[in-house]
Amino acid sequence: MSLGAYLNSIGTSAKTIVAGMALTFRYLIRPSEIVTIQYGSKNNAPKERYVPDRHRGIHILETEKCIHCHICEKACPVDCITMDGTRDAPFDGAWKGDGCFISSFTLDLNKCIFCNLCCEPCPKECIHMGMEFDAAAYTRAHGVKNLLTDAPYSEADRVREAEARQLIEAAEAEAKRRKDEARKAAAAAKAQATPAAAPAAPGAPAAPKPPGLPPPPGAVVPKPIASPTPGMPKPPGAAMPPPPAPPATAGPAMPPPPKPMPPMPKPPTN
Amino acid sequence: MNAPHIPKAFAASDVRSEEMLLNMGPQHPSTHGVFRVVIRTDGEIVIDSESHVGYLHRCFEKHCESVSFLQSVLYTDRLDYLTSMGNNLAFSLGVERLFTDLVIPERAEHIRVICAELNRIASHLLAIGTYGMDIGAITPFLYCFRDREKILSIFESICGQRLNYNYVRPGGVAYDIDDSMIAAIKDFCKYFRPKAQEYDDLLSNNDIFVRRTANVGVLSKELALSYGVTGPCLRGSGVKRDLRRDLPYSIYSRFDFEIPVGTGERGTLGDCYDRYMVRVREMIESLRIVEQAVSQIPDGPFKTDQIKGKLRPPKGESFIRVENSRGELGFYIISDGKDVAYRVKCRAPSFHNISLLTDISRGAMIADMVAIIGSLDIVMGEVDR
Amino acid sequence: MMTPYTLVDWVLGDGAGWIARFIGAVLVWAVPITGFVSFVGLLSIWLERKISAHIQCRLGPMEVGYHGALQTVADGVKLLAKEDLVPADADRFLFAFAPILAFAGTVVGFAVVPFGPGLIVADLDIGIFYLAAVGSLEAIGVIAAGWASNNKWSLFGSVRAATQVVSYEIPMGLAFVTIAALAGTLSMSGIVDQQQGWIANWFLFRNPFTWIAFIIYYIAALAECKRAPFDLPEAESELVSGFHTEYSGMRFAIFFLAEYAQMYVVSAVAVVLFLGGWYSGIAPLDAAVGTGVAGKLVGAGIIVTKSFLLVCVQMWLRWTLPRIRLDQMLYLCMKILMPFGMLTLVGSTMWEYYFPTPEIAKVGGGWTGNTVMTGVVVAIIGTLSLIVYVRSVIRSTPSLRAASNP
Amino acid sequence: MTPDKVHEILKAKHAQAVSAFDPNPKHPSIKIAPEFWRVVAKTLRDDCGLDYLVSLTAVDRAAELEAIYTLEVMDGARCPIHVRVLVPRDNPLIATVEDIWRTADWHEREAWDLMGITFVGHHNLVRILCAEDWEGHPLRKDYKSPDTYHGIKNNVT
Repeated sequence: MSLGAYLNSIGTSAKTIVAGMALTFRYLIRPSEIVTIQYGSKNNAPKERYVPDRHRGIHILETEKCIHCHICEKACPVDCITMDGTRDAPFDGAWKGDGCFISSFTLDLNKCIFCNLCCEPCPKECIHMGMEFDAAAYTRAHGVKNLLTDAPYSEADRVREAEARQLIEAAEAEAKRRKDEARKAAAAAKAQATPAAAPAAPGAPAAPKPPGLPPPPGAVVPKPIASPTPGMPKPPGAAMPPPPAPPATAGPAMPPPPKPMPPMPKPPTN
Repeated sequence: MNAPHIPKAFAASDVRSEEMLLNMGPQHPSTHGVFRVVIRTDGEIVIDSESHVGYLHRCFEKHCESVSFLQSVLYTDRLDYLTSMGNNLAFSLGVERLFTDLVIPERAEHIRVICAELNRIASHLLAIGTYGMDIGAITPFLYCFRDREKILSIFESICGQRLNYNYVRPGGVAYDIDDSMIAAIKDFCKYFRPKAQEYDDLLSNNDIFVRRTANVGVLSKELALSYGVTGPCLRGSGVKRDLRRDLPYSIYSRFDFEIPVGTGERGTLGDCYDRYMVRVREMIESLRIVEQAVSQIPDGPFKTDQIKGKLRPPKGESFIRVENSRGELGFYIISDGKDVAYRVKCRAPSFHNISLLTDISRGAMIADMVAIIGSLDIVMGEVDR
Repeated sequence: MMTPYTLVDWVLGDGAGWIARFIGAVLVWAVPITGFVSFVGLLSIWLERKISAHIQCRLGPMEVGYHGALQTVADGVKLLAKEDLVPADADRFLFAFAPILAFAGTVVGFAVVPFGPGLIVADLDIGIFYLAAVGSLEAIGVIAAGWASNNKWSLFGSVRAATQVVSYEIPMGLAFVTIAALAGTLSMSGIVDQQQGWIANWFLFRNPFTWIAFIIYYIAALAECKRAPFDLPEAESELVSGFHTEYSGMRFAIFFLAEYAQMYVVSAVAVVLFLGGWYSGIAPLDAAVGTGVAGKLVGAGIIVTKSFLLVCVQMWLRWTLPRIRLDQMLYLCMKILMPFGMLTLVGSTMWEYYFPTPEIAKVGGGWTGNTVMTGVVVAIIGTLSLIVYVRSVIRSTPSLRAASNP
Repeated sequence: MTPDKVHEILKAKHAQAVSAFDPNPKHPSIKIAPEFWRVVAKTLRDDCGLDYLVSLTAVDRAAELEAIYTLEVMDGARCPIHVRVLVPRDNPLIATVEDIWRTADWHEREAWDLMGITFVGHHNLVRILCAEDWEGHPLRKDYKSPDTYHGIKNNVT
């Protein structure tokens, strides 16, 4: 190796190392480049923020629409769906379907590969992939979900959370606007430097509040929705017991009694 | 014949006292999966090595004989789980080839190309990132994952999953893409081009990286040909072979792109650096294809209406290969007219690429061994099937 | 110079005998040094996490304490609670002893590292020599750990550590000798004292060759700490984790702590040798704080800050660069650093002979003609490297690169 | 190298070896008698220039086992040709071609492992994907998966 090549190789090394270090240094001093999403932190946003509409999470079953046709069961490549029911008279603990009674509808999440093949052939479009992605369980038995009772996340939840998100966003925007206004008012007050402007400044945040805007950030909790949206499935709730057997007089066409909504969307932390 | 096999070169009695048998894998940070190499070393020098695969064998081919064609598609996701779109595409093309007159809508073809190329970028990003990690640079790995994340987010909005897409199906694709997704893809193209320079600064031009990879693991053209190596590994040896141009499937013949080949720019032709650089350059070419496809995507149906009800290809055999990010992925599909395949054989590129490890790792150091395995860029899901 | 210099002297007075001084040193220093090592560990692990995270567009630890500041404490508690695993057929005694050896080998380095004017455990006359002697003690712990683990990968790690020691020690020694030749003393505080006054009196700026000496020392120090790009003994992608593959729980934590303490030691030594020690580089400021308690505290703050800045540079390097190979490591140390180290030694002493530093500069008198000349040379080198850098930037644009690199 | 040309060459050199030819442009295939396979393979590589063994597919055809070698020219026109070699199920012996195409090494091991075709002359014909002590050849149609393997129960029926 000639002396020139020797020195040149040292120069190349130094140069390229400096180039790399310049790049990493640029990132080091630019916190705006940080891409981390702090899932599960205290100021957590609803799950809607993390997953798109087509997300294939844990299934949701709209029991009222289900006709107990076993097509999803057959479509499943890993046999994780098992269902049972009857078209005859209602029996104790049965869930009301469309012209049938479902006694069980379980989903083995230990096997499920979230391929969406069960949802596609459904003639009534009553089984969907939901938004829930926390499928962790302590035992294998816990991984088996009863879609009739254990639905972790239903369509109604989804609507509620979408609304909650809107409320939060609106509240954030409102808070920001108020902050700006307060700052402006403060600046104005300072500029005038007279006590006459003083009442305007504290009044500023409250006065221009337009009607219909959500409550301030302290009260972002969305109000319970009075009634389920039509077509929305039964409200969920892991702790909710199966509905009592319909009274004998009720015909097969009678919808299940509306349940009161849980007052709040579930906190999306685990 | 079923007795445990110990090749003669690796019998303990044959190992000289200054040599050492070293078991690299199945659990090792740099074997890219459960891959095991038994290395006979003299100090740090690799004298001989023997590869053991099969730790991830899960009978993909047997599965396909018991589930329908549509259900088989999602098992292909799990072959090369970093290029699932390409696997779906290959299998779908193979099934479609069994039909005599199946017309795939234009929109579906464009979506397929976009997805396959985006997935190639994602896969190469991961290959480059993990390669940097093998060499010891951790930061490029995270930059690559940052950019790959954007592609995965696009895929998630298109088909709902980040890794196992089950999106390209025989007859078209599973769901249509809408304007917001097209906008996201366009945004990504704009975003990604300048980022490629960062990888050059951090890795490609870095002298330590060059010295670690140039002249290491030289894969000569002859050896590559005789082992049936394909993809970036073959192109790194200077062979300009790419099925997208040579045997165009789908609508690849309409797009304008280059095929980068290794030139031995920093060392010998066919060394690790060449294979690495082929991947870096291919990402840009894939980006060009994506840009062209996105700009000319037509309206129309996203899947053919010729397939109704159950997917029952006619009796026959078909063999299809597509240029996946690791090489030519082939499917030999034999149908006997039922909705379940009679036999499916998967010709996996990584299976070929890793089979020559013994030949190119002789005389390397252990640190080079890591660099060689990384530059071959294997995915064990595909090797073991 | 003959004023009570160390804290022990300050406490015991000047007339104490050596036994009293020894016991006094142990009593006075044991607790603060242990505390300081822990503090260094906590702070630098947190720094490492945050720097790596921000370089990599991440946030890093955010949950425990302010921006994860107490994450290391939580991890320490976790490591304490972990099962103490000893592999089958391991050399149990050596396996348990190796972390202690490595830790002790690092901590003895603190004996001659000053924390401020007079704040030094033992102001040995042979301070640098002592450092060079004990600096590699940690490697013995590492080698013992790899050997005792009964694991081939660990053995590779320890053998690599041994190889590394013989390669980086020589350039490092040459850098030491360069400074010792300039300073005329091996004593740490003696060396620092020659750098008082303006920033130009730092040995880094004393003549152009000391720049090279500084770079050589810093590279060798990286190797001594087993930091990337020289983390060969623990190369996690090659040797799994090298010598500490089999270690878990508190023993692993001790290795970890030793590594970070070592990083601080080498950085502090770099500060002492090249970067003015506890002097701020602004003569009036140093004069203003004096040499009393306030002066000691300010000096301690300055030297610790400077050292941590160098530690940060080590981290910055680590998160940028790939790892080099063993033979390249030997090549670098033996064929690049060593010749340049010799060149530096000869050049620096010749420079000192032909452009002697005036006595006035040696006691912090201010700017001198020598300094100006050094400045000119440095400016020329800086401009040249800037030109080279700009050229490389132009080269690295794809279109131009393609044109120039057929 | 078109399939027709390959067929011509083979017909000229090994007339009795070629037992069937299907020039279907989508899926050209040539059937070779197993006893001639090795010499035919040499001709295919040397005379026809088919230097790239794309894939080796083993198929269970009820009475027979079939090995389908998909061949191609690596550095030229792309047109894979499928060469079929059928061997009786009770004595499936095919000459190895691992020294002709080195790809065949692992592929023949795979075909032996999963389908049970013995490649005579292979230097290292051991299981590659299944465990070394696995019994049976899983891809055969009459394969029954074992109930237990090293004490691990197979609860998938």
